[in-house]
Amino acid sequence: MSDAPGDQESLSFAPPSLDEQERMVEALLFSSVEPLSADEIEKRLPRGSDAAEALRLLEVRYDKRGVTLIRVAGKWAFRTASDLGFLLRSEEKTSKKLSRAAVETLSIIAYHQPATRSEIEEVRGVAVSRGTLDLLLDLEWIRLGRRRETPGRPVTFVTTEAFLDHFGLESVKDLPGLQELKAAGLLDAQPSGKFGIQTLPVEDDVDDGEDAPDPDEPELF
Amino acid sequence: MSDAPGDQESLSFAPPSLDEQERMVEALLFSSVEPLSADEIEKRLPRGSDAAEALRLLEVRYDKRGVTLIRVAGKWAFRTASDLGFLLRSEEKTSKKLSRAAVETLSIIAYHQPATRSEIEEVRGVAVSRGTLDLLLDLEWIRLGRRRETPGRPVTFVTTEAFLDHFGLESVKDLPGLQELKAAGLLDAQPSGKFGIQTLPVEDDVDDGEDAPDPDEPELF
Amino acid sequence: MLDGVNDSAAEADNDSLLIDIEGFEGPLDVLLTLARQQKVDLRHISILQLAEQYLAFIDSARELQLELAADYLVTAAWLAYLKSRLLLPPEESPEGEPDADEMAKRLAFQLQRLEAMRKAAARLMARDQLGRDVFVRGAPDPVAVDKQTEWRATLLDLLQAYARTKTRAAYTPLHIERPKIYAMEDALKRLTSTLGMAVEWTLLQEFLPEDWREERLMRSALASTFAATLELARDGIVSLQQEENFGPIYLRRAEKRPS
Repeated sequence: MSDAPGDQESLSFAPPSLDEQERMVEALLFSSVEPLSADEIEKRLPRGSDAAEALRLLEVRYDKRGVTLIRVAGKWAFRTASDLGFLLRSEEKTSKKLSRAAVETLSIIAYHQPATRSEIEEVRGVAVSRGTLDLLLDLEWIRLGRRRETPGRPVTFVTTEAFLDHFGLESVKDLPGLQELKAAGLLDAQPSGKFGIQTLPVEDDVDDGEDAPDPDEPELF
Repeated sequence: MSDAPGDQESLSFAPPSLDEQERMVEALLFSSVEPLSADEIEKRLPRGSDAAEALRLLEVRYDKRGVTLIRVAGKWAFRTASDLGFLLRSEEKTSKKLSRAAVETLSIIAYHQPATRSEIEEVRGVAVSRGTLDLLLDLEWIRLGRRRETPGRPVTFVTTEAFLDHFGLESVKDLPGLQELKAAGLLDAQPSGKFGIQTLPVEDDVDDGEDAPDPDEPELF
Repeated sequence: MLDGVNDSAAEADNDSLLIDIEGFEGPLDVLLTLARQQKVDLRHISILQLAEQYLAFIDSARELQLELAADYLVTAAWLAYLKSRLLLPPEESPEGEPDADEMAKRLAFQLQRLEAMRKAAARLMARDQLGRDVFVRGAPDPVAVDKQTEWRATLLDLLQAYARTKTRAAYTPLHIERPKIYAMEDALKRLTSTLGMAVEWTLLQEFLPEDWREERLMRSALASTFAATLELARDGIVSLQQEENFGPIYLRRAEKRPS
């Protein structure tokens, strides 16, 4: 720390050796829980450093180690090797198991994004239950996208970086089976289901106290 | 993971290679919240493993790296190399949850912008403290908008780009309306229909009334 | 995990489906399970057979007097219609009605899509997940000294906050503020006690209490005071005088007191 090049010095000196840059990137990524982009890393390195090259070296160094350098959401992060998960599992509280509805809703959003509520319901054939979207928003796996410029301007949902991080995906293009689904036309936006099974708006059990149905309620999503 | 040695199997099999043990220790120490003693590590490894030897190998491997394996109080932990501490300076942030008053104030500004202080108070039903607005201004989530051309020419508040960034919104128009919040289960109680929103002053230009909804309004209620 | 009904149930007869009706997520889910019983690729599914399977399923549910949600019955009606249309030679299909083949194709597509999304969901969940298979650094370095407070708030916090304020507003009891009224009793009392000074004709307004002379309150005070003077005039205690309609009203103490 005492002999570390400060910002000012680094202006007047040559950048550190590539080996030294690799150490720096290693330290930065080890200390960060969030993935960092090459740009973010380069900003933290002394002037003239080449983060991309240092990352490449580091990736090789950690290949097949107990901790590996991976790319998620276009950024870099150290994560434990997935084959060692069994050793570490007790370390963390096991995450709550998602309901079938939540898993399906998440997948539909991931593969069809941006997806409106009624599109999710159209695929599943049932109303999206209360709290499902809430849960996914709470996990920060989905967020609001642009409103769809169709009548009613419905809100859309898209997946987040945290989603990619959680499932170890570099981008949504790397979702498993995405290409096959696309090729099979199963992700095509079909005209609304006037010829198919319609989703009935399901009464929310929480709204029991209401005498008359709210005319504004159905299908705003 | 499926082929990971379980406790029972490992009784009847040879322990993993020393190289593999080193990987395991690496992953354990990386993911551990606390430093671990050699004994604690050995308990987590498959039977017959030699934690002390694996730690010795790991110590050599990380010698002079950006991250080093150190002993604190007889336990082991990874730490950033001491000469690289300067890199991590800005990493340290204490994170505090925004107060309820601040989140509510922010949400009202987001939905009703431009909003004057008295409009915010009207919606919240309580006075807005100077500190709350200061904090939001300080965070650069809100800024001053045009003065309202009404008596007193009160200042208005609007949200910023940084606000959109932080909350992962494409635009404020993508915020869901009241009915949509309700449909998503975010609204716990049922507002009493159309009369629920008439607490805003009549002259408030944001509150158009429900009978003539403006399709470009961010609110759908 | 994604299959509410496992394969063995799907291979069993309709009765076992009934037992599991709680496990279904709507008619489309039932249809997908039934379609799997045909043991063909979903692309080659017989929609006519599927419609019959579904109608049989609904019938036996009715026989068992199971309560079926409305959407199950709506789908049954729709499939019965589809079935009749599929059985009709195409040239006899009524003008202006949707083509039965189109409807069948559309349903087949919905089933394929649902199945595809379920498989995709299973593959997604089978990936190495953070905190389950893959772990982050447990103790990020405590090296730094820069203290910076980062204020945390998520979009969900924001939405809930807004929903909360709106809900709270909706539930605020409506207080209709009662306008301040100057009671006639008060006017009578005041007039009686100050009448002694009214030897000469005095403008009615002079009798209003000081703190009621403000614009907003005066109407009430004036009306009550006027009503009180009428009362007193009837009793012969005061005399009133007004020279023209809407003109000023004067009063003074009556000369003769009633016996």
